[in-house]
Amino acid sequence: MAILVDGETRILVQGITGHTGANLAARMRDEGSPLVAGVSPGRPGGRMADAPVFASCSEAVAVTGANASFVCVPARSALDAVIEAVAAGLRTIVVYAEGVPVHDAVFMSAYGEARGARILGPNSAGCISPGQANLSDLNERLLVPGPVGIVSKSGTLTYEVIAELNGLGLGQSTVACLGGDPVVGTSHADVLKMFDADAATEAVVLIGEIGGRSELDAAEVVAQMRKPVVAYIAGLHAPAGKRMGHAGALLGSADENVPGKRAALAQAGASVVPDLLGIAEAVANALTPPRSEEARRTERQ
Amino acid sequence: MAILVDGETRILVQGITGHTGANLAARMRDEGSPLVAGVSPGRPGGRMADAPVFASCSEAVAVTGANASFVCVPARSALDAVIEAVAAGLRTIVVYAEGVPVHDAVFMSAYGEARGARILGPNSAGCISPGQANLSDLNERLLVPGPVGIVSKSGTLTYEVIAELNGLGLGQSTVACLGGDPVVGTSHADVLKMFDADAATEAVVLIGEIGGRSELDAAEVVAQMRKPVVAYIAGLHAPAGKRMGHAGALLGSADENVPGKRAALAQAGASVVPDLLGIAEAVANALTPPRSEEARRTERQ
Amino acid sequence: MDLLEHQGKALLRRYGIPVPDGSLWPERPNAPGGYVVKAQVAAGGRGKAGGIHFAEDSAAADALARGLLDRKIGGHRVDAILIERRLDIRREDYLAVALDRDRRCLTLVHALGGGVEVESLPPEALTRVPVDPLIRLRDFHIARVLEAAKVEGETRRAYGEVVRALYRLVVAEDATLAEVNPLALTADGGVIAADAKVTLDDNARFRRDTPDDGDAQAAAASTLEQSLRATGAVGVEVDPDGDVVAVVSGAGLMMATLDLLVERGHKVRAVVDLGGTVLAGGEVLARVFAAVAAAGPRLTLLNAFMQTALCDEFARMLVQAQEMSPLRGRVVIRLKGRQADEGRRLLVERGFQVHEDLVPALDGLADAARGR
Amino acid sequence: MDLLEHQGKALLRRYGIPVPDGSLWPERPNAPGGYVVKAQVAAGGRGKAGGIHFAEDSAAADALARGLLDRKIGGHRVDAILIERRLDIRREDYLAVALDRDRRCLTLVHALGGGVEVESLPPEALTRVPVDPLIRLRDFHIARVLEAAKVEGETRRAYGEVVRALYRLVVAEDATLAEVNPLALTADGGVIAADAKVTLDDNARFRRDTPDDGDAQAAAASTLEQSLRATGAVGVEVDPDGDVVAVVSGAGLMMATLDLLVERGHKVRAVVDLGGTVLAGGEVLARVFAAVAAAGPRLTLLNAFMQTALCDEFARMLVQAQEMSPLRGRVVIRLKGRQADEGRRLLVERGFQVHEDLVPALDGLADAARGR
Repeated sequence: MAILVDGETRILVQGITGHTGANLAARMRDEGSPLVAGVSPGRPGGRMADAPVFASCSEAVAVTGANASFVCVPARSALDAVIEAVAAGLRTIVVYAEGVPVHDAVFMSAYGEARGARILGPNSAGCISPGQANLSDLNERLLVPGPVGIVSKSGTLTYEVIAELNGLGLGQSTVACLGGDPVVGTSHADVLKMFDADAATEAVVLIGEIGGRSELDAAEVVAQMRKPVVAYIAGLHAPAGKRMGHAGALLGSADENVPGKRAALAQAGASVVPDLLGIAEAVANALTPPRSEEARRTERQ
Repeated sequence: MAILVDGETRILVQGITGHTGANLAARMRDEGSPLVAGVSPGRPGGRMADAPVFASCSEAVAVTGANASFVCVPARSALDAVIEAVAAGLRTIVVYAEGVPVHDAVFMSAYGEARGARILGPNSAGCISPGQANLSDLNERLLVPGPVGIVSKSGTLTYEVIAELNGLGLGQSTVACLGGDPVVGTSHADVLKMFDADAATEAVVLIGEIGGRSELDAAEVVAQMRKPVVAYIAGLHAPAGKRMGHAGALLGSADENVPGKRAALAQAGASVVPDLLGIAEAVANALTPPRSEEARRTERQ
Repeated sequence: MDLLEHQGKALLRRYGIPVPDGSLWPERPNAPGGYVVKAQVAAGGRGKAGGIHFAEDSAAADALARGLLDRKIGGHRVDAILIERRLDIRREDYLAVALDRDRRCLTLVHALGGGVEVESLPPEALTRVPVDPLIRLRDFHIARVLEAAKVEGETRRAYGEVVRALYRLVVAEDATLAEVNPLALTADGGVIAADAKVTLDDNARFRRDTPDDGDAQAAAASTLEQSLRATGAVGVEVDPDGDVVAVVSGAGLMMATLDLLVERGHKVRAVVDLGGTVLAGGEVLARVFAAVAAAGPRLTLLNAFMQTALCDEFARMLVQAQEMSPLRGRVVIRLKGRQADEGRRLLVERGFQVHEDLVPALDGLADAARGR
Repeated sequence: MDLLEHQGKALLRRYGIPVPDGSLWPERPNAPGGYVVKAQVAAGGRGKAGGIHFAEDSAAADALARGLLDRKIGGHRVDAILIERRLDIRREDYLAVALDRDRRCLTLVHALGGGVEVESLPPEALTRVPVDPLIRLRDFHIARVLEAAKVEGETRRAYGEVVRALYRLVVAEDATLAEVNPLALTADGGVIAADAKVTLDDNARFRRDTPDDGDAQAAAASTLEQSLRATGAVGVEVDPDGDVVAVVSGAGLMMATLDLLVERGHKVRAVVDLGGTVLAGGEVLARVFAAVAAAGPRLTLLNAFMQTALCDEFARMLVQAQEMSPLRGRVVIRLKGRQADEGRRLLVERGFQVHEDLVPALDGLADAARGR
């Protein structure tokens, strides 16, 4: 059934009358994604991308049954927008804005957790279950439905992995982008647990990077998982003390570097690949049952 | 296994160096209840009722594994004490204080809910699973282990019901007192759901009173329950506009009166008794399988 | 504690909410456009009961005020009258910040068309905006009220400030209700609280800097209730013509006992919850007895089922109290709980009618009522 | 943004935290007991690196300050010197309020014995008190620090106020770290911040009333990084001796590309994340190119995999940028994504070496590096 977004998802775009919001809403409509409403406190009424535009999230939820929100407002408005979304009962919330103050990220994460909402971001590209719902800025046409779950901080890096997977005929169940900021609402570990419980996912690709403990915490989950995990950690050669594009990608304490994270994941049983280009093959190997491997060897003899 | 408190419960008394706290702790020790720690920010160190006294809940939890707290501090300190207990990871928290400001009750309820702690009170007599753990001011010697769960606002009224049940040989799984204040952390409905899922409980006594919607919300749960519920609502003849001893027992809107609550519960399938004295017999009837009723009729013939 | 209108408006003003110019009679504001004369009683439906009048000039206002003084409105004696400048009202709304005990949060409540009892409005006419205590009031909550109020421009801004200030008042003053009914939109664009009903939480008295005016509440309580409150027990007057008083060891049991008595045909004068006084000694209990005795019941039922206090000690307190301040009429005692056997023995020795269980005690009371 | 010590202490003082009397040289406080002379650089281990000195009198302090000026301490040039009154320190603690990104909360951090790098302390020497953002700082959080600090009486009260003020500062100023190391307990019972390291969240600049001093940060950034920041792209200098620059269409891909290049034996001068500039037009891209060209790389890899922007439009921008501000040396382009076929065609027409996939592009770069 996929995770985070699926056939039951009904999408609301907060900030739908802004430039980015309008573009994304139009793309959702064109892709056939389940966009049901927009919110624009300043310009309610009317329609955008065929969806009605409301003054508040609670009104949008009451009228349209929206249950997921793509928050597409300026960074300084993100906290209020997310709190409103959580309070209105939206369950999956993507915070697209870059440059959100970290204290705001802290509070929205705590509040979402308290009220049972799942927040991706800030600075998240969103999540997508191809063929079901696209709550992301990824281009759905690039994805193929299939058995591989992907969890990553970054959206752009994910494209590369998706293309490689597609090349080997391996489609995706859900792609979840956590966001590149130091504090984000959802960790790798959270998503791994969801993938492990998801009937549509057979293997998981974990893409990590330097900075923070998200991948180290994820290792503890990997050790408990029934499904194979292929992991890649970016930033082995990142210079110390510099932010690598992501506000969160800053080399910190020793075990938060690439070797530390690789070691923890490998020890937990993940198949750790040294570079981006080996991911798809490692997934293919993980999905090939050892028995048929034997069988093929027998055939070759 | 009982609800709220059971064989796994490890009790902490907050305010153990106060008069009431010291008395209750001594009684817990004498009864063999699982008291493991006390907290007294002003007078840490030493022991009370054989339990070590700590400066903070988190220290007490770290050292003793306490998981339930009896909060026995003055009303004006109750909010901070409960927040500390929740933040320290205590899961079942009884707020014994009377006279807690209602805004404080609102915040502690919200925070407990957000962090997965179950709060009884303010102004709650607590909860007890006889033979397992006593997190209440009820006298354990009066109770007998058995199959009947009791949920009530008041402790004193509960004594009457327990005595009547004991008279018919019907022991108790857990007795939960919600507290007599207008805003309390746990509702009748919450406890009914727990009883319905509890293997040790075969029938439930719901004692309600005028004021508030807790019993009306409970009726919706009763309709979904597999176990029989016997309900009694106090305050049929309470004069309008007067608080009946409990701050929360104030006749409000029309369906919050006794006939409204009785009707809702009866419609949901509860056996509603008109007065206190009929409760035990109704429980006995509910626990007698209809088939053996027939059998007895046959015998009589 | 329910504040009177003029007290509530003084509080609103402190939080920046516009209220009409006004003062307590015999003072008067300057009001060329006429006056409103309002009896200050804590009763609903004051207008219908003749408590609110309009006057064209100050002489008429004075005459109306004089006529109201000492009258009874809704069962309350009028001893203060508020004289206000009359507003040029274009529209009236209902606005309140109220504690929702069941959802455990404060809720903004709004309706178009105020001035009537909010309970009389159909539910769909009300906009209810619950405010999660974890996030407190945010702009989006206010925006929902403003959408419902259909206000624009400067009026929208002023209206929003009233909502914000009313919420702030409720939080800072520990109020359980702050109701403005009606909130007046005046011809000159003002948003003014034309009435105010504020209820403060007595439990939060210790942290409120507003001095408390206990008079209003005391006035609402009957003499029996007042004198019992001084002892630490809680009394509830039920029927002034009743002849039975029930004194009970707990709030829940008190309610249940009242129901049992009425259902058995007794006319109940009052019920009393002893609460913590069961531990406070014979002298305190004697004061409870004195208060009950002053109400002159023909029959008294003492219903105690105690597990925290000891029944034998309580029996000794009862004996002492009965000596210090004897209850007149017949007294039936039900005593059960810890060390109750010894307690009942002590009481029987002193000639009380004592039972262990409730049903025989009720039967004994019925016999006593029939004069047996 | 990391504040310098004297900026941090000015902020602490605003929140009521005691700091030693001090001023920027050549000003001096009145200090009969002697001086501390401290180089103002944003580097750790200043003391060991010779950035902190003690002086008995003002003449000695002046001499030391003059000696420090313009020296390099921990790679930073000293252009400000703080002169403080020397404290009579009885004990030194470590105290900080720090953002814990993984637990998503602020955390109070305390250790007995400050003055050393906190990372060098064993974990059990640290008391960490996480503060749930839903409840913010409460007395019980502070009490846990005070228990760890083992302070009593007036010192306990003053210590508690420092903890409270430091937390307030972090929240109100949107700081991610406020570290006092050491917090000095003086012989006369004072609790004084002897050092201060404050990091402010740049994203919250819009709501901070403290004026921002961007100089410190700019000084830490290299010229290439500075000039790229002005374009909206993000550059990261890797190895000053490197001869390859990678320009990439996203932060994650930039990191991964750097790893691929280094693992294949390239010496990388810098990597650049184009970020939003891929949508900003040829002129902006030309400015990115100009900044890269100024760094004089022998080889440039342009790695773009784009799904939001269109590859053919991006190709046109590239062509325009290359005309306006040509990249010197060899350029290898990888272009994939929406309308990439057309994009690659346009670039090939202009003579660029273009690939669709990353592996051939990397091979092409390797060939170019070998001069093929």
